[in-house]
Amino acid sequence: MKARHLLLIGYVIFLMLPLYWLLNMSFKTNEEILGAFTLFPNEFTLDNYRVILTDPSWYMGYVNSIIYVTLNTVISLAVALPAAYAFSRYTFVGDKHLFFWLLTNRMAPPAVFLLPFFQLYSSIGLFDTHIAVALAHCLFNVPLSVWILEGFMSGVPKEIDETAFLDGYSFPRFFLTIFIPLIRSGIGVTAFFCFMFSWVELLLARTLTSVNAKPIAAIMTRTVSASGMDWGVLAAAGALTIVPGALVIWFVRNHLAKGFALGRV
Amino acid sequence: MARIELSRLAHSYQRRPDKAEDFALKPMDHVWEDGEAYALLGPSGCGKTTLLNIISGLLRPTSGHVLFDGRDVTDLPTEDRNIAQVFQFPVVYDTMTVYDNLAFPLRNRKISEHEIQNRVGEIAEMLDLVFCLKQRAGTLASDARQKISLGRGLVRTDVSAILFDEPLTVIDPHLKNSLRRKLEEIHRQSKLTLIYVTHDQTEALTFADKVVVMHEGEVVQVGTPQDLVEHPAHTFVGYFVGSPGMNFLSCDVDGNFAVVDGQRIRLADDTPSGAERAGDRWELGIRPEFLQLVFDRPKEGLQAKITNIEDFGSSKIVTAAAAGNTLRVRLAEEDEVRGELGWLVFPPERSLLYRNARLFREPTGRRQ
Amino acid sequence: MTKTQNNRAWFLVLPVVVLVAFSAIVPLMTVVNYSVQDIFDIENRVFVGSEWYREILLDDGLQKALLRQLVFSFAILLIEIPLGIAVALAMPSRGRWASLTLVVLALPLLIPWNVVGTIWQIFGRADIGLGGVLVTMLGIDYNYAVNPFDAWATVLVMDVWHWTSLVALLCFSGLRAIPDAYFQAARIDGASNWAVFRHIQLPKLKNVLLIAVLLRFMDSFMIYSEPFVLTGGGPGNSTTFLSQTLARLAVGQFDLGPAAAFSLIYFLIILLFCWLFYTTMMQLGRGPRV
Amino acid sequence: MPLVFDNISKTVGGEIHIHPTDFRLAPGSFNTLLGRAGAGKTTLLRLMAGLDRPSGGHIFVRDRDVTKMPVRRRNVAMVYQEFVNYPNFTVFDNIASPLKVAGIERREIDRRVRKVAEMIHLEDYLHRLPAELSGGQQQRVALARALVKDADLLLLDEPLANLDFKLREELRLELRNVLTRSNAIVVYATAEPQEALALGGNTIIVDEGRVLQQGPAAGVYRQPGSVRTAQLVGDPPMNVVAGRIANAAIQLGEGNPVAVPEHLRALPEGSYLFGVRPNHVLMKRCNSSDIEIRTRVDLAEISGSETSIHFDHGGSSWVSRLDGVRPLGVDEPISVYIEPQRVFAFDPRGALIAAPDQPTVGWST
Repeated sequence: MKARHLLLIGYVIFLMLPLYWLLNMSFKTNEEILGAFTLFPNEFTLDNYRVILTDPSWYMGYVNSIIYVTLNTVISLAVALPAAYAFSRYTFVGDKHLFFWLLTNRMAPPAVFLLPFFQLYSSIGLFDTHIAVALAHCLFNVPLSVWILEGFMSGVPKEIDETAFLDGYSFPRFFLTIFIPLIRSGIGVTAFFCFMFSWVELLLARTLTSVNAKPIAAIMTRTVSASGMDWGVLAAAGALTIVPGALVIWFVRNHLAKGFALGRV
Repeated sequence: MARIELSRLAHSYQRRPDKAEDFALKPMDHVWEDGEAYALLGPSGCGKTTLLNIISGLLRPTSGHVLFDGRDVTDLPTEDRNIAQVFQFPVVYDTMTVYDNLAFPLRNRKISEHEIQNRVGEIAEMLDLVFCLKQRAGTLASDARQKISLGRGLVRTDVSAILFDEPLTVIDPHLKNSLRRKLEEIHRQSKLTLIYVTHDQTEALTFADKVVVMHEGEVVQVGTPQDLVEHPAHTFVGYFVGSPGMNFLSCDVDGNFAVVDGQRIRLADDTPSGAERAGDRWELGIRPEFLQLVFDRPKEGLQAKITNIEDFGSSKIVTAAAAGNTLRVRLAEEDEVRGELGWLVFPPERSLLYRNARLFREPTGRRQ
Repeated sequence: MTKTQNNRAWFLVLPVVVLVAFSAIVPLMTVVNYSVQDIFDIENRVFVGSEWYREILLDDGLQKALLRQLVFSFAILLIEIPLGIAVALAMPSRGRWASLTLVVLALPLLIPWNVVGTIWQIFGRADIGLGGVLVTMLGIDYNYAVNPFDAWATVLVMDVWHWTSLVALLCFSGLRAIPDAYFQAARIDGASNWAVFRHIQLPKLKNVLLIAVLLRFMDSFMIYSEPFVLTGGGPGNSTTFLSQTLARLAVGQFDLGPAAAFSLIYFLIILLFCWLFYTTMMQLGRGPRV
Repeated sequence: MPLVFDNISKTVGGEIHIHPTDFRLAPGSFNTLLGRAGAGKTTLLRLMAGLDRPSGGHIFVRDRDVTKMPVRRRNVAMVYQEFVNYPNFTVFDNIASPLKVAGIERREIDRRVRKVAEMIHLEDYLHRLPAELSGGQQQRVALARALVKDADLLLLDEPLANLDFKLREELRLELRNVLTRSNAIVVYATAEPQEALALGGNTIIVDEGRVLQQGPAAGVYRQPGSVRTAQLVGDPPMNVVAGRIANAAIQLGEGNPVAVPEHLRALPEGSYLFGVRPNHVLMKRCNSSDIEIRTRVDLAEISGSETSIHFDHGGSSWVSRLDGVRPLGVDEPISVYIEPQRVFAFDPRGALIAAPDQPTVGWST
């Protein structure tokens, strides 16, 4: 068993080193970063974080990102839940093709949609709004949500639906009071995936926003090209973007494995 | 071939078991003779699967020892105990052909390909698998796959025992009998020790020479199917084996008679005329198929009011109330129920006396 | 799960169809529309048929970018799939350690793609980056900003760091679904660890491996942010992949026709490869239920 | 308020699951659907409940055509083979669910739930979750929920099939008392002939999507309309073999010809299919006129109270049902004897011609 643990520990170290280096940077002044190569910050400073948390042009980035990510997650779930139920319980004309078409959307490169999204959202006056990014991210989050939820829903026996209808439940009442609570873990995992893929995306988010809804990811890439880059602040900004992700993982950690197999296992 | 012995074996799933209920397996001593076919029979949750996993080595017992032919194997892992196991659902390597499945244990033991060939051929012949040796195991029906799983144990020459964990549960009903017949043939030819776990009494009694009945973590009887039916050593065995189960009436004891509500009922001659100890619970047990129902007043019998008749076509089960107890009698197809009142007659040699749920008999050498 | 035939189910599916149509079909139609026209401005456009397509396919720069992308994606698959399986096999399957490893492994997947680029941008510098320092200590003169191969290798290592966890977690959940009886039977048959892997774990992993290969291929084929932040596509064009080329064409020089044609070709290539992966892996025996 | 099936049929994907059939279930009657797995029992139940729509024909309840009515508005209750309960509700809420949906007043719900819970011995489990209960208890919860709403139609789809052997025996008795007391039409589907016979009531024999025969259980057992019904209604099934009546003698398969018994004398000479119940195939000769068959033991199936000796006769597998424990070895040579007056006669196509005269069933409660 020795080799097994060695590989795992080696891999975890490989994962943690760059993150440690980012954190290490975020607590150093710019001078120290460029000056000496130190494994641990000599003059430990929280200035970088203070800069980000006080300057609206920085922290608004986080706020905007969280807004459109949450919007996207809510929309994706609201739309995917009934559809996944239909795929899980019924066969209907064109269901196979529709399911496959949804998957092909997941395969569509965001770059392909840069141009049309830009024009579409500008033409309907949605450019630089949170809803624009949320809707754009539905391109890949909705298919994924349908796929995961359908997997979880197929775990619930059809006889439970029938027993509810026999008891006199109407479909909406059954769906809300009985069915949704039964797939709570599925909804949690789907929310995790929607959050994940929407929070990390840069291309669409940057293209569809300019000022009001500019995400943190876009703000960070802009400062990169400015001369005299302040590494410390950049590192701090990067570190802060990991916090929401870590929180979400912690909440869904027990259902993570099942979710990763897209509910299939 | 192995003589499996359990000495003061006990097991609990809790870290610090103290009360009796904490024990999934209460302390027991037991011997499985070499070459015998045993059934481990009991309701779900009685500890039979725990016992099987301890014998196979998947579970380490909290206390006590497991010996194979006198050698203590308690700490030996499963692979070194030379046992084979057939699981509840067929476990086969789907991507391999049937031949490779059967050859797999031998190849792992680095046995020459030539010897593997005739060994596998021999077993395939025995299990009627010759026709599908070249097919992928995953494509076969569940009964064929269960035979493959059995075959992987039989091909090995060093196997000491084969353990079966309710193997016929997923097999379709009409295929069950052919598999049962195959198991019986295997037992006759292979002289291996076989231990077969099941909750189904027909399965147990059909398969085994000796049936080990378990109840709440305890072995309550070890005996031939005949023993279990005619001399159940514990009221649970009387109830569990046979359908419907044995009737029990609480009673007092007077010499060679059981007294039920004032009625004296003669008992089997080998019932010891032990003095009644106060505080003991005495019960009279008789099977519905041995109990007789007559409609003209017999010399000795219990008056009974008939409450229900279930007509099974080939036989009838009559439920009657007598002296505050509910009893059931099995009547043949031709017997008639003439009227609502009748008398229950207890043939002495079939009326068994139980003290605190254990059969009270002249000790015949086997302590139950 | 026997499903009942019921076309009224379309009402349940309608919201998804409308939303995804709005965010996929409408834009795709505009792309197709542009790809066959020469557009000066909104008023006058000229139908040019397949001219842009021919131009794109013959464009030497784009062919090189496609080649770089294919080499990159296949390198990704060759490294990340086996490594992911190995890590999944090494992970503890039950108890507290299992969920802790899960969280640690899932962390890189939650970092915004540009921040991944920034992390490696810092980490890989020979002067102020821990990684750069370690590599130079090994005697390799390494500078991803100048040396094309170093840049390409760094982007590769970065992607392995970023995405292998996804493969590991998929395989982990696949392994956990294998009933214990299979491992007990293998132990009783005296199977070696390799035999257990080859005959029990691998066949049972086929379904999740297909998902892993498809996801990893798609995402690596569309990679944009990480190399863009790390090397800006340089030095030269060594790390300029298809997405970046398209983005430069579509948003940068603003000539709509070629950009639209390129977009469609790009999308079709991905569909083709995904279909190839799907059918080949299905041939290896029972495929997953789609 | 009878339930009437008028020319009901069901085809799924071109495959006929239920051939056009009519039958009528009397109000408050207790019916059992007996048939092998896959015979169409579940499909019939689902059609009665309205969970599936028939491909043809109409269903009437209280002379009203309910074919198109959604299951929600039909007053039907069903118990599945798998113990189906709402996993996230307590036992009390599970049982109360149909009443709550019907908007019945809280105190009334409480009263009715407790009444049914007592009847099914669930009174001290009301605040548990189904997952904490044993299989038998979970099925009781499902049954309680079906009973509490006093539906017009109460359907049970092999409710005991997934339970332990002994538990099944006990629950069957309990079920019988509970179900016969309810004034709904009860339809109890089972694959076990013993269960159909034990529960009694109107037995409907179902085979490959067709209703073969209908009538009181013991009656169908004694007067099976065809070979198929005879095999379905007995456990183990009736033994059948080709044979003929010639020059005043009857010969069953490989058995020796004997004098034609009284109840078959009227039959013309010719070839027939003869049937013998397993418990009429004996191991000892009763009198000289018995038919004797020499054969070998295929398997001795011991069930505790009885032993079924399987053997080959004329190419088909026959069974002799004996009392007690008879551990005969595999392939042991044996002779079995049949009293001619126990023989059923069927025409070559399988329709019943003559059945042995019936011993009186006796005084029924």
